[in-house]
Amino acid sequence: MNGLQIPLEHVLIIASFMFSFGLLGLMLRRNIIFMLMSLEVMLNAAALAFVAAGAKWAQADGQIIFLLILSVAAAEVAVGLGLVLQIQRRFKTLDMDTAKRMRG
Amino acid sequence: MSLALLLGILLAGGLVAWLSERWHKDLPRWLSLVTIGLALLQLVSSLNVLAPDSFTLVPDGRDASSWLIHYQLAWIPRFGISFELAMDGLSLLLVLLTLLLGLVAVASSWTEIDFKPGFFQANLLWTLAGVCGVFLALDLLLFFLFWEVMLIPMYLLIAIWGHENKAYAAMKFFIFTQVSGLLMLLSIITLAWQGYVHNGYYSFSYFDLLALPLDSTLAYCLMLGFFIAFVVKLPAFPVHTWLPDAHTQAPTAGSVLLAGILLKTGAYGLMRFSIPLFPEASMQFAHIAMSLGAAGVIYGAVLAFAQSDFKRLVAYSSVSHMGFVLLGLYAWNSLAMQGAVMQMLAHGVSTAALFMMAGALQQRLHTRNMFKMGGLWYYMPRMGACALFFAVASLGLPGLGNFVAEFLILVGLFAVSPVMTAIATLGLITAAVYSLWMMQQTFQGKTQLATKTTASLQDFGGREMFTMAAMMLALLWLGLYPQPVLDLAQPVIDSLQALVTISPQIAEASL
Amino acid sequence: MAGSNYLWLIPFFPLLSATLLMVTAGQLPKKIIGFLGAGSIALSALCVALQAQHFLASGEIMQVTLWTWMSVANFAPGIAFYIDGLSIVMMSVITGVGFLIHLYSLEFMDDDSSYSRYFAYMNLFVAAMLLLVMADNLLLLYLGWEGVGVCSYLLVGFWYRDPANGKAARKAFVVTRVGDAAMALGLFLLFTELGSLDIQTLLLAADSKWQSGDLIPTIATALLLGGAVGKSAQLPLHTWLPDAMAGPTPVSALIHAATMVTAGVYLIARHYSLFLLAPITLEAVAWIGLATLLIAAFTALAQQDIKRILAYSTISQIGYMFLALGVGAFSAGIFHLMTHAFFKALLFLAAGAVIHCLHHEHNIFKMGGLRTRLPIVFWSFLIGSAALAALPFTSGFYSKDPILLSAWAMPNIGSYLWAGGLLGALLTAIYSFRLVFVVFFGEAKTLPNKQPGWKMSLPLALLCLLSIIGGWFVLPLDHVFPAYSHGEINHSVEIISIATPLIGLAIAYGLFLGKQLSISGFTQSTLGKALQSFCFSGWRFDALYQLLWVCPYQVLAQLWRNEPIDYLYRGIVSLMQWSNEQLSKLQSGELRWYATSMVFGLVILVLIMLRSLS
Amino acid sequence: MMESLFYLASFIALVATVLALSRANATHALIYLIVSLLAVAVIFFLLGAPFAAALEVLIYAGAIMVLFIFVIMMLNLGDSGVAKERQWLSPRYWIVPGLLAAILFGEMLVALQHHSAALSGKMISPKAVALELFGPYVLAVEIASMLLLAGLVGAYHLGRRFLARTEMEEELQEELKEQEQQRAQP
Repeated sequence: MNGLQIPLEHVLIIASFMFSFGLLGLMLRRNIIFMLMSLEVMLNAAALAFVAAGAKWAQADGQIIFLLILSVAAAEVAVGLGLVLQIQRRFKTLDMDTAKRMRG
Repeated sequence: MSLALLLGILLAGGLVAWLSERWHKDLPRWLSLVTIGLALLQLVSSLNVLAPDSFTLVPDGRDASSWLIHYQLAWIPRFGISFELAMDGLSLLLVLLTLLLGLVAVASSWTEIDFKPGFFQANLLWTLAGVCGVFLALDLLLFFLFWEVMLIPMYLLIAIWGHENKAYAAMKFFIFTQVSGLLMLLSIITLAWQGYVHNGYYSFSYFDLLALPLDSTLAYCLMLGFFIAFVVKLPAFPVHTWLPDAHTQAPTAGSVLLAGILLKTGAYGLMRFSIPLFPEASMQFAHIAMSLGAAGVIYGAVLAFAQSDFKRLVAYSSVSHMGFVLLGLYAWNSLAMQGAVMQMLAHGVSTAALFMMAGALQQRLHTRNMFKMGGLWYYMPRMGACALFFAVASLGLPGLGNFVAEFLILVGLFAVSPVMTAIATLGLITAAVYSLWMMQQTFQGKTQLATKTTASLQDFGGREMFTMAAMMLALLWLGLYPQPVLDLAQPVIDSLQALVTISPQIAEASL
Repeated sequence: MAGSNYLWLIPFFPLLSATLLMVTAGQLPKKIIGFLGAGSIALSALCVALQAQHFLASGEIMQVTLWTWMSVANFAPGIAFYIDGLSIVMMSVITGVGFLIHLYSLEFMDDDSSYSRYFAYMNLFVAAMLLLVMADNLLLLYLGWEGVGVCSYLLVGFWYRDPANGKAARKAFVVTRVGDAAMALGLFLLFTELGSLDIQTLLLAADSKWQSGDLIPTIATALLLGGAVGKSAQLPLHTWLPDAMAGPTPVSALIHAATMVTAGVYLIARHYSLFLLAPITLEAVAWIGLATLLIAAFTALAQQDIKRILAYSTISQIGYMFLALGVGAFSAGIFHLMTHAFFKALLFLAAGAVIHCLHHEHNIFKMGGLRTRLPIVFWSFLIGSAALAALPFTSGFYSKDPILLSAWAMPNIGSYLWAGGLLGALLTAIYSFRLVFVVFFGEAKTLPNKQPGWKMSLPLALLCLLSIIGGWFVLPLDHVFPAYSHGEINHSVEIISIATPLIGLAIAYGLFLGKQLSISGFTQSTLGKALQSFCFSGWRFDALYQLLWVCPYQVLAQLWRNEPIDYLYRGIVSLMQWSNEQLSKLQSGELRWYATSMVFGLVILVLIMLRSLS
Repeated sequence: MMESLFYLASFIALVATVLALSRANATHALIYLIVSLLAVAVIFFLLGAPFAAALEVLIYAGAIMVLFIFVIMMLNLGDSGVAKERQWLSPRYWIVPGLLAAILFGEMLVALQHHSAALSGKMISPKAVALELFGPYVLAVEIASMLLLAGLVGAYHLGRRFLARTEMEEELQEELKEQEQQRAQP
C-alpha cells in the first residue's frame, strides 16, 4: 500500500497543538476529572508524534513507544481515578483549588 | 605517638565517662578528673624524654624534625592527607592551659549538673580533645577536622545543659563558627591545590604549604578565609555577637571552656596558620586587623558596662581582652606577640575564674541579674575576696598576669602605631569602669535579696576555694615571674619573625 | 640589718602581714590582728631607720635586683630597688607616719567588725607605696602606683554597704586611672625612644639624646604629668579626693594626705632631669599647681564637712608642691611633702578623734566648744593648723617659705606665681583657723561621748612634735637634685611672706571668733549666695565632668546595650525568614499553580534550547 | 484522497479536543474526547500503523474512557456541578494558561519550521511491531508490566477504601437503622 504523501511537520503540528491544548486544559480546569482528561490528551499527542516519527523512518519503534505510553496512560488513569474517588470522599468536591493540604 | 595517645585518652575517657553513668551518677565526674589527670601525665612523660635544651631551640618553620615532638601517619595518601601532630612551645603552653582549665571546668560543674551527668562529662572531654587536637594538628585537613570536633560537643553542652535561652544561643554559636569554618575549608582546599600546582603532588601538610609562592591577590583572599574563621572564634569586633549569647546561656563548665580555651584557638590559628602561611598578605592586612582589635577593646568594654547580666558582662570583657590579642599579633614584633601569648594564658585563667564565680552565684541566687544582688560580701566574704581578685586582675592590676600581657602588647604596639596604642590604652580606663561596676553591683552596696535567700547563702567551700586559690596563684605567677612562659614561647615567636623577614618590603612596612 | 641585701625586708613585712590577714580572713583574735597590722609596719619602719642611718653614714646609693621580672627582646625590667636620698625620705615618711597611723587605727577601728580586712588593706597599701618609692624601674613603680590605687579604692569603699562609699571609691579609682593611662602611654613612649625603663639609665639616655625643649621629652613628660596629676589630685583630675573622704579617717590621713597623693610629686621629682629637658611641661606644672592651690583654697572656705575642708586643703598644699617643682625648687617641694605629711596626718587624725568622740558627726557647725572637752585633740589641731597656715617657726613655715621665694625668683612669671601663692597662703590661714575657731571655740552643740585613749593620743602627740620640729630636719637630697639658689631676695618680699598667714589668722579671728568683722551682708546677697554655692560645689567640676564624660558614656552604653552590630546579623536572619515565607508561598498546594509554573519553566527551557539550536 | 482523509481526521481530532476540554459537563466532554481519540486512531491508520490504531480504539477509546464514564457516573455530578464548571470557565481564567500554552505552541512551531521531510508512507505490520517489542524492547515490556501491576494495586487500594464506605452505603445503613427503629417503636 502506497501510503500518505504529506510532510511529517503537519502531523507534528497537530500533535503540538493537541499537546499545548492539553496543557492549557491542565492549567485551566479546576475539576480533577478534566485535569485527568487533559493529561490523556497530552499523552495522546505525544503518542501521535512518536507514531508519526516511526512512520517517517518506517520503523516499529514509534508504535512500541506508543504501546508503552498506552500502558502508562492506563496505569495513570487507574490510579488517578482512584484518587478522584478518594478526593471526592475527603473533600466532598473535585475542585483541586480547595484540596491544597500540600501547602508548604 | 605520644600526642596521639593524649588525644586518645581524652576521647576514650569521654566514652567511658558516658557509659559509667549507668552504675553511679557521681562516677562520670571522677572519671573525668582521672582522664584529664592521665592526659596531663601523658603530656609530662612525653616531655620528660626530650633533651632539656630542645625547649630553647628556635624551630625551623619548614623542618618538621626541629619541633619538640612530631608525629605523622598516612591517612588518605592519595590526597596527601596525613594524621600529623606536632608540638612546639606555643602548643605546649596552650595544651597545658587546656588540660588545667579542663580540671577547673570539671570542678566548677561538680554539683551543677544533674541531668545526664555522664553525657555531660563526655562532651566536656571531647571538647578538650578537639581543642588539644586543634593545638597539635599540623595537617590542615586534620586541623579542620578537630576544629569541627570541638564545635559539636560544645554545641551540645550549650543546647542541652544551657540556661533559659539555650537553643537560640547554641544555634547562633554553631552557625557563626560553622559558616566561618567553611570559609577556612575553602581556603585550605584552594591552598592545597596551589600546592599541587607548585609542588606537583597533593599535600595538606603545614610544612609543605608554608611559603608557597602565591599570587598576591589569591594569597590575600585565602588569608581572609583563614582570618575570618579565626577571628570569629577569637572573637573580634564585628563578628563577636555570638559570644555574649553563648557564654551567657552555657552551663558554667561550658562558659569556662568557651572563654578559657575555645577563644584561644582563634588566636592560635592566627599565629600558627594565618600569619605564617600568608606573611605578605597579613602584613598588608595588619592595619585593618589592628583597627578591629582596637575597636573591639573599646566596644567590648563599653558594652560590658551596659550589661545587667553578670555572665554577659564577663563575656563582653572577653571581647575587650581578645581585642588586645589581635592588636598584639598584628603589631608584629616580639614584645607584642609575647604579650598576646601571655594574654591568652592570663585571660584564660581570669575569665574562667569569673565565669566560675558567675556559676556559683547563679547556683546560690538563681539569678544572674546584678541588680538583684548587692552587698553579698557581708554574707560571703570569701567569695567576695575571690571576685575582687579576679576583677582587679581583669582590669589589669600590675603584679597579675593580665597586666604583663597588656603592657607587653601595648609597649610593642607603640613602636608600630602610637595612635592605636592610645586608643587601646583607653581600654585600661573602661576596664576599670566595668570591673568596679560589677563589684559594686554584686558584692558591695545594699543587698537586693530577700532575707530568706540571704539566710541560706553558703560561702565558698573547700573545693571551690581550692580551685580559686589555684587560679589566683597561677595569675600571680604569670604576673610576677612570667619568664618561664616567655622563654617557652620565644622560640616560636622568633621562628615566626624569621619567616616574616623573608621579604624585604615587609621589614620596611613594619617600620 | 642594713645594706642592700636586706632591702627586700622593708616591703616584705607589710606584704606578709597583709597576706596572712587575707588568708586567715578574720579568723584570728583581735589582738593578733592588731599586732600583725601595726607590728609589721613597725618592723618595716625599723628597717627603714637602719637603712637610713646606714645611708646617712655612708652616702652610698643602693641598687639591688631581686629577680628579672620579664625579659623579652631588649625589654627586661626587674623587680629591683634603687635607694637614694629621695627614696630614703619617702620611705621614712611612709613607714614613720604609716606606723603612727596604724597605731591610731588600733583604737579608732576597734569596734569595727572588719578589723582584719582593714589592716590587711592598710598593710598592702604600705607595701605597694614602698614599692613605688623604692622601684628601680618605671614598671615596678607603675606596679606600686596601681597597687596604691587599688588599695585606695578598697579603703575608700571600706564600708561597702553604703552605695555612696562605693561610688566615691570607684570615682577615686577611675579618675586616677585616667591619669594612669596617660602615664602608661608615657612609659611606652620612653621605652620606645630610649629602649629602657630603668629610671637611672633612662634619665642618662634622655640627657644624652635630647636637647632641652625637644618635642619628644615634652610629650613624654606631659604624659607622666598626666599620671602625677591624677594621683596627686591636681587640676583637672582633682575631683576624686574630696569624695574619697568616705573612707575611715586614718585612711584619709595615710593615703589621702600623707603618702599616696604625694606620689605624683615624687614621680616628677624622680624624673626631674627629664622635666628639665621640657621647660614647657615644667612651667605647666607650676601653673597647674598654682591654679589648683587657689581653687582648692577657695573651695575649702565654703565647706562644712570637717574632712572635706581638710581634703581641699590637701589638694591645695599639693598644689604648692607642684608649684615648687614647677619653678625648679625640687628639694623645697619634697621638703614640703614631708612636713605636709606630718601636719596633715596630724590634722586628719585629730579630726578623726573629733569624729570618733562625737558620734561620727562631720559637720563643723554642729560642733563647737571642744577646746575644754577634748584638750589633747584641741592642741593637736591647733598645732596642725598653725603648721598648715605656715605660721612662723612651725614646720609648714620652713617648707612653704622657700617655695614662695623660689616662685618669686622665677624669671618673667615669678611675680605672678608668687602673688598667687601668697593669696593661697592667706586663704589657707583663713580656712584653717576658721576650722579651729568653729570647732573648738564658741558654745558646744554636741557633747563628746568618749575621750581618745593612749593609742590615739600618742600618735597625735608625736605628730605634734614632728609638725613643730619638722622644719629643722635636713633632708639628704643634696646629691639627688641640682643645687638650687634663688639668689638675692628682696627683704620686703620675705616680710610679706611671713606676714600673710598672720593677716589670715587675724581675718579668721575677726570673722569667726571675735565677730568684729561681718560678711553676712555679702553672703546673704544673691551674688554672695551664688558664689558660696559655687565654691561649696568645688567650682562645679563634678557637674562639668558629669556632663562631659559620665553622662555621654552612660548614654553611649545604653544606646549600645542591645548590640547595634547584632542588628546586622538579626537582619540577615530576618531576610532569611522573609524569603522562606515568600518561597513557601509558592508551595501553595494548588495543583493548577504547580502545573502553570511547570509550564512556565518548560517554556523557558524550550526557549533556551531554541536559542542554543539557532 | 488519503491526504484529504488525513486532514479531515486531523480537523476532527483538533475540534473534538478543543470541545472536550472546554465543556462544562463531564459526560459531554468525555464523548468529545472519545471522538478525538477515534480521529487520532484514523490518523494512525493513515500513517501506516494499523496496530496502533486498533489499540487506540480498543484501549484508549474503549477501556480507559469507559473507566472515566464509570467514575463520572459513580460520583453523580449533577447540574450544580455543571454550573460551577461554567463559572470556573469564565474568560479571565483563560488568560495566563492560554498565553503560556500559546507561547509553547509557538515555540514548537518555530522548532518545526526548519525541518522538512516527507513521510515514508510505509505500512508497519503488527508482526514487525511484535518482533521489535519482544526483541530489543523486552525490558521495556517488563517495566510496563510492572507499572501496570503497580497501577492495578494502587487503583485497587485507593478504590477499595472508597467502596467500603461510600456515601450510598452509609445512607443505606441509616435507612436500615430508621426502619429498625420504626419497627421497634410500635
